[in-house]
Amino acid sequence: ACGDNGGSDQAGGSNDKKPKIGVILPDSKSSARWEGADRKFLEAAFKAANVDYDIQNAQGDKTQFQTIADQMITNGATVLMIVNLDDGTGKAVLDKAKSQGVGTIDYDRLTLGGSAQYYVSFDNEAVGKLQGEGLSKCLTDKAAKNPVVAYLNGSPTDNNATLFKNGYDSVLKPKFDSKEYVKGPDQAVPDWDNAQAATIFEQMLTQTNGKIDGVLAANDGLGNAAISVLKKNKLNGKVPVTGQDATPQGLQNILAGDQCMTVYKAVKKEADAAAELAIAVAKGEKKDTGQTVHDPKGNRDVPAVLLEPKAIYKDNVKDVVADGFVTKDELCTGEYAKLCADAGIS
Amino acid sequence: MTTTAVKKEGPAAVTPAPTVGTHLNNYWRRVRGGDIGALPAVFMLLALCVGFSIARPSFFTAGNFANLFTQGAAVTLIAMGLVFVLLLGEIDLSAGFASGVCAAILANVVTVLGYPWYVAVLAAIVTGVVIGTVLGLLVAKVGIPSFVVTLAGFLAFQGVVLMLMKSGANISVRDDTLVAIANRNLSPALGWALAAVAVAGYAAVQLLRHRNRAARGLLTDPIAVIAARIVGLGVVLGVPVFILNQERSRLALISSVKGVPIVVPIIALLLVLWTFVLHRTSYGRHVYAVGGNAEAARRAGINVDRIRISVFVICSTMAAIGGIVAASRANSVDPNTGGSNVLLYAVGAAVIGGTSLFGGKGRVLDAVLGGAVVAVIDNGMGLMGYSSGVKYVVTGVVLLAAATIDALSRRRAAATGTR
Amino acid sequence: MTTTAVKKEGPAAVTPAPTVGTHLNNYWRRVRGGDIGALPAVFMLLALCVGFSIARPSFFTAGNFANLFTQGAAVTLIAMGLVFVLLLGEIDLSAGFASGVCAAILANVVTVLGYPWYVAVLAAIVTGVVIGTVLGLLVAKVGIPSFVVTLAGFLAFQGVVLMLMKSGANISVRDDTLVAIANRNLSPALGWALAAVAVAGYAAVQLLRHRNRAARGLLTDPIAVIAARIVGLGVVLGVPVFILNQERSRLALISSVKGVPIVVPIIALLLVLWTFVLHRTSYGRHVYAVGGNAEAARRAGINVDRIRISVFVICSTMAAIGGIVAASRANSVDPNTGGSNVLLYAVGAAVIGGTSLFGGKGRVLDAVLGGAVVAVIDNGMGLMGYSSGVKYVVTGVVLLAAATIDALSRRRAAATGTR
Amino acid sequence: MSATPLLELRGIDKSFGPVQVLRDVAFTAHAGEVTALVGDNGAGKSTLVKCISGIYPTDAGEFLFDGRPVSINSPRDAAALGIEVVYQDLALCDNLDIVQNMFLGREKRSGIVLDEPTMEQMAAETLAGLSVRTVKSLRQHVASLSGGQRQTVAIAKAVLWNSKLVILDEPTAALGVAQTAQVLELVRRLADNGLAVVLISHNMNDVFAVSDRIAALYLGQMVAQVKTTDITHSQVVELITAGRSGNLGLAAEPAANGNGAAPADTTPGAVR
Amino acid sequence: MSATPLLELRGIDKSFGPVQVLRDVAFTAHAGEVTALVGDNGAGKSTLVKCISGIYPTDAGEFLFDGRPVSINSPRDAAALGIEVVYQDLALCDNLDIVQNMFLGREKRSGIVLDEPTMEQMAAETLAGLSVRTVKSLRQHVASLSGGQRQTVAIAKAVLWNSKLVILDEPTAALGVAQTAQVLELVRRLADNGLAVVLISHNMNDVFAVSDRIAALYLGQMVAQVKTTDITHSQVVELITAGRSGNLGLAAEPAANGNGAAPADTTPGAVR
Ligand SMILES: Nc1ncnc2c1ncn2[C@@H]1O[C@H](COP(=O)(O)OP(=O)(O)OP(=O)(O)O)[C@@H](O)[C@H]1O
Ligand SMILES: Nc1ncnc2c1ncn2[C@@H]1O[C@H](COP(=O)(O)OP(=O)(O)OP(=O)(O)O)[C@@H](O)[C@H]1O
Ligand SMILES: [Mg+2]
Ligand SMILES: [Mg+2]
Repeated sequence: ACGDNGGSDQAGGSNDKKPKIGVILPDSKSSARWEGADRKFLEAAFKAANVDYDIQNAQGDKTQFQTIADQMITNGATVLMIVNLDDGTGKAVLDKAKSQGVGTIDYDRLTLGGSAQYYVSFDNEAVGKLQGEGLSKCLTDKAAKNPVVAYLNGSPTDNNATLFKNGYDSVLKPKFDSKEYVKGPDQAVPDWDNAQAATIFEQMLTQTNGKIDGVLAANDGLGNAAISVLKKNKLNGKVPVTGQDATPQGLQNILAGDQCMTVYKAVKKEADAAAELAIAVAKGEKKDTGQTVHDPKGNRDVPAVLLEPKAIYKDNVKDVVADGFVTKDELCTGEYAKLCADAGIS
Repeated sequence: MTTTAVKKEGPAAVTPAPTVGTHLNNYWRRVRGGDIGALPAVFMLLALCVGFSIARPSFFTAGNFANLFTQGAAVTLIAMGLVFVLLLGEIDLSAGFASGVCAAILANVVTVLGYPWYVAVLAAIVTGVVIGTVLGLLVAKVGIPSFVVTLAGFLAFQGVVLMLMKSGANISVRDDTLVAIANRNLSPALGWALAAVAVAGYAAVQLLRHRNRAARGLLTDPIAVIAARIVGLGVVLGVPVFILNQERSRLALISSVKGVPIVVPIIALLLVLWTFVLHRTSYGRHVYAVGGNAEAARRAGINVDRIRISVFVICSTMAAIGGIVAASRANSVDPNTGGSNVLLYAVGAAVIGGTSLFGGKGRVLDAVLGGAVVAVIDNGMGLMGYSSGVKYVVTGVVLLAAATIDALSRRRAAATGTR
Repeated sequence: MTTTAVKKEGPAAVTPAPTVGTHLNNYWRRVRGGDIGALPAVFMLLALCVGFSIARPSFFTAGNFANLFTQGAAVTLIAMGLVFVLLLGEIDLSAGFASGVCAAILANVVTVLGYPWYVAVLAAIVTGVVIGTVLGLLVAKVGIPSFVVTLAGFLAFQGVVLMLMKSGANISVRDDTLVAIANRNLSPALGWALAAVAVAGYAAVQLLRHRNRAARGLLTDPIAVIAARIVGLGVVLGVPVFILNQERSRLALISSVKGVPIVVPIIALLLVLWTFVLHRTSYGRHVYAVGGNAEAARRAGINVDRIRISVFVICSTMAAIGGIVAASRANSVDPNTGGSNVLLYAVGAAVIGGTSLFGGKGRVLDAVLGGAVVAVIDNGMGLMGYSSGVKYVVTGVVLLAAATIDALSRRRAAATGTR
Repeated sequence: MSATPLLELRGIDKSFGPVQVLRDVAFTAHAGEVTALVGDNGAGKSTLVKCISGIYPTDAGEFLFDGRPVSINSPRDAAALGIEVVYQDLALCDNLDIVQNMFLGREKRSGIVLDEPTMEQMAAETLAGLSVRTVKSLRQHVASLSGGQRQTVAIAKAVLWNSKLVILDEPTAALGVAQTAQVLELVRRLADNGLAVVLISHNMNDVFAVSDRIAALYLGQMVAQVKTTDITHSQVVELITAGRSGNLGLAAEPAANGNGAAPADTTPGAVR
Repeated sequence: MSATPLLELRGIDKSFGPVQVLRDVAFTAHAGEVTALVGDNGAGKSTLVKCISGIYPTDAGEFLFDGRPVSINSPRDAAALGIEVVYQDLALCDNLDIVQNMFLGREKRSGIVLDEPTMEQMAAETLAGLSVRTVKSLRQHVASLSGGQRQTVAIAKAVLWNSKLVILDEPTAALGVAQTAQVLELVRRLADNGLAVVLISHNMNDVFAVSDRIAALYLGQMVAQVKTTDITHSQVVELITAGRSGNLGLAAEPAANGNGAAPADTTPGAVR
């Protein structure tokens, strides 16, 4: 597969061979979206455009990530679309791809200092902001006075978790400073592990003698862990909990009133946009995205497609179903059938 | 060679039963000589509890005490199964994800397919048995080192969980019975009743044994010592039941939370069951024999392969039970169930309790005590409110400190030559 | 007892040097008898390579071959250090994160503090030595089981990395020399030169040994066999150098990529060094002795504690080197460096290569061969394009299949009683 | 004494990798007799025993037990035939106590529960019959026993069962004066009770004191199997050390080389 | 024979947990003499040896070496004093070969590299002197050796060094006729070369054949240490089995109880 240097003159502007797009997803555990949604939608888009593709998952392992990139280049990929695990490996992979004349796209996460030709993403800090705003809305709804807010952050080794936290901190910190809210325990959950999250939250509750009035959980899985502990203490529904990813479980918790909100990222839109760009790059076309994002480390403006995440409360759960992100079958099982009907999901 | 005729000695004299005094004296000499059984682990636990109580008074509350049990339950259950594998000098790296697979099966059967809880539990346990059989066959019959077999299992089961989860999404477990296991409590009266039954049963066994041995003229422990043991067990069971029967709800008027968590009698029952199997049946004897000297066991006519397979079956089955408890506690199963630190914590629990990685030495009680140490550390650290990095470091240091207490108290054993 | 006078035998007859024929014959009988050294691991590797080449032709390209080395380098280096610990029947669970800590130190020194690369490398290695010393002291002097000590290390170092990373953000490594280690290649000429030096050195050692033994009238291998060995090494080194010296860039005109990756001679050098230490120095002899029978070693006057400490130092130092290579390959260090599967893969590499977890049996070469097996599986699986779940499962199954080849080819050993 | 031997081996070969340890060994043991198996260190006595008890597979050869051909593939097969062995490398489980070791693999039970009192009683009686006086407690781990005490436990373990053939590989090596006497007496008693006993020993006095037949191994070959009354002390020593004595044993070196494997060119004794 | 003994022990006590194995033991070994240490199984002979060689710490008692008080806390201390021991539980590394075991802890080197040829040569010579004829190769792992071969390796290992005191704990237990003779000859030769030799054996013929003095242990107490010429065979057997013989050994039971530890109430011999 290697060694064909049939007159390519420009990086990205590849040969007359059929385009082949390699996609590296980051992991399968931090969020259900990668394997559950992105893979599905990307596959659909590539199939529709009738291009070759190869989608792999690095399982949160940087070494794997680089290995996969090597393998894709070996396998003759003409475009590499990566969700980096960190800037270092991301840059190493992008640089290597560039030197081999392979087109590059940063998907969902911008590799700072990297050399990707395009960037397609949801803004992770914006996700965090929505969570922060959602929690304060729910606390206001509950008319809580000086509520104690606990943080259940994502994995300490996951840079996205840091970005989410920056987002919700930017909303909540001013309220802590103004003494409107009281800052409670603030802990990260290793590996986004739900079982550990339950223990950690249980200890937060013990530590504060049960005085937690709102939980900022970084995703639906962590949220569900917190809810399971609240249930055990018969506090569920009384303490608002946030989430992310609009998983069926999270949406069910919202319908049941145990969770106050989640953040829905229309992955299909992101995937479609990315696929479209990738196909264009593979064919050597230039696309105008109309937007750029500044990379402070590499000091350059990267052409970008940016999508908006959306906060989901009980009243707009139906939007997620309408989008086809979650099917009614998945969501409205058993006891939830009635709740679904109440929420106007048909 | 002189074959001087030496008169044959009569059958061994049966020495008279020792008094309470000599019994205590002997015990004390054994302890000083380093033969100290569960003492170091108990010391460790006490030291940890005192330390945390001082650092965070909220550690020392009925509510936290109850939390401890449910937090440590899954790891303890997996560790109990691992003890069997470790007794043979083998290792099962896949136990963590095996519990994840079983939990995923449980969740699929009960939530996705909608069967009743007992079908799901059965399916999970059968899965565990099958996994254990496959691992055991590969180790015993094909002859691959257990580290490699279970490393392959560790990888494969991780994938199976992901596939069963339809690539990453959690599956909720909302069945009331299942959720109750790790989240509800026995009624206070039932708690007392169970404790009473346990003490009575223990007393009956002890007295029967005493009568039996005395009738044959064998050495027996003085009856006063037996009585003391029974009373001791009463205290060991009674105090926790009493504490757990306290009200621990924040909103006692609206909703009451009290009683012994349901997992506690489950763990206790399994502890008694497996201890019985290991110490009172020939199967258990053979497990120790194979672990101590597999060649000697083979020469004694023990079917070593069968023993080897069986311990993997027990281990994976206990992992299945651990997975069920984990699913119950989290009200859901995610692709990380049984992953992350679960395996290392479970093996660590067994080793901290005193089980050897080289085989032949260990008890199921070790897993429970070691599991308690791990749970206390986790629980206590959760109250300290450190940032992630610091928390990891302090956890490591506390674990080390606890292990040092243990090592130093076992020191004497080496010094006196009794190993 | 009859003390019949029996005439004293003369000193043992020195049997004449065997011919090439008897040598080959003996070798074949040894192989049939199950004493097969590195053969199973080599079989495994071949089977894997053939399998993957059939499934994905792109597996069998110069570019992929080069990738293989850099992909497996860090795990192999850590595994090489672990062999020492395993030889003593100990375990080092912290090796993975120890490499992370050392890498983090490296990155901090070179990027954050801005010192030159050699200062950073030195700092990383010194960190490794310190870590190893502390672990070793805790195991040997305090007497805590190594599983518990290094489990504590596993936790603590994870935290240390996080703290060194200022919680979550990663640190880039952009120093040219450091980046070169895992990302650049030797010039083709240099590659050939190094291979030639290695073969010449080997020949010199072999011939010297032969002369020395022959001069004393001791049994020697026939000179033809020695010549065959030297030629064999020449082929084993020459073929990869030849392949790696092929152009493997897709844009050869713009940027040429060829030559032996720089990590390869590093690994080769360390392999030779540690093999020499284990097999040609009394220190190495003592490591095997302590691993085989610690009590016998103690009675022979070996300072067992010192040996025990030293292997942990070696292990952590090799982990530091592994960490440096990992940092170089990733161009950065993040809080997960040395985490996830690194440790299990490294231990697995050693065990797959043939090192025993019970001590006394193993070679540094095992780590390299086992590391190659792990790297080939990873590399090959990367070409297959499975989804996450399936990939985990297939990886596990392939690992198992490879291990089965190994187990079956070792089968005979057990059957003939030579274990 | 019955005409058909209880155990008969024919043409046993056994190699460990390149080293052939037993070549074409024939051996018989009769019920009611003590057969002494003698030979120099490394002659192959223990290897032969381990072949009989199913620990090692043989490369070639036949086993006849009670006249019927049998195949013994594991110690369990041997035990099923009624063969009990005391191995030279005792093979006790160091992590178990004396009683547990003695009953290993054949625990007494009542229901599924181990019947400890019965086992303890039986163990105490058997050990007392072997002059064991210094064992502090039957519940002591065997790891803490003295060399002679360990050996006594291994012997007691083997004689506790109703077997047909008892093989003892150097059973008295570590025993004291009184204990040795007891064991020899026991060996005689077992044979008198109709069992076949095979005794391996380097002590010629013991051999002549209790054995009915003597079989001599020399460098893996069976050089003679004769009645004890037909041979003298010094002849046995000669057989052991040189492989021949008068007209017994291997054919003389220069004379008959038609023997096939003349010792001169098969001697594996060279120390490299 | 020098007046000050090379090794003198006084008042050695040693317990394992609740069990006292040695009580108030005194023992001397003189240069140029073979001292036989005898005693029943479990009397405490091996324990005494392990106390001397630093394997077990003692609870009480003094060590004098060459008249100077010394403290021996580890086998290394013992080796530094010039004490070499052949242990009853041989303690060889099964994963090493014969040469490696024989030179363990004192490898010959040239520079930092092991000098294998020299070691192999020295080992071959020493073993040949011990009548080892069946060892196939010096590069064989000791795990694959026969019982007698293992024992020979252990003995060869101990006599390879220039030491002052050699202790042999039942060195001939597993040896054949010829090998036993060689070892006894070696023992005598060592003593004649001016070394102090301590020989533990259950074989009275061997003891009387080579020893100059006999020390008898009975249930952990030293009951007599006398010249071999001053005692008879049967007296020694009596000392071993009963702790007394005529006016030697423990005071008679009913008579003098002032002895402190009369055997009647200290006997730990009851089998529980
Ligand atoms: N597993 C093995 N591998 C290789 N060689 C072996 C093995 N076991 C035994 N041997 C060799 O076979 C020969 C016979 O050993 P065996 O143990 O049968 O001797 P033996 O007659 O019992 O001697 P001893 O009187 O010393 O106990 C010896 O030379 C020994 O080195
Ligand atoms: N580690 C130990 N723990 C407890 N008891 C022990 C230990 N080692 C030895 N003993 C006991 O001490 C006593 C003396 O043992 P020792 O090995 O010294 O006897 P010995 O005189 O060498 O006997 P033998 O002639 O059988 O070798 C025995 O009763 C033995 O059971
Ligand atoms: Mg033998
Ligand atoms: Mg002894």
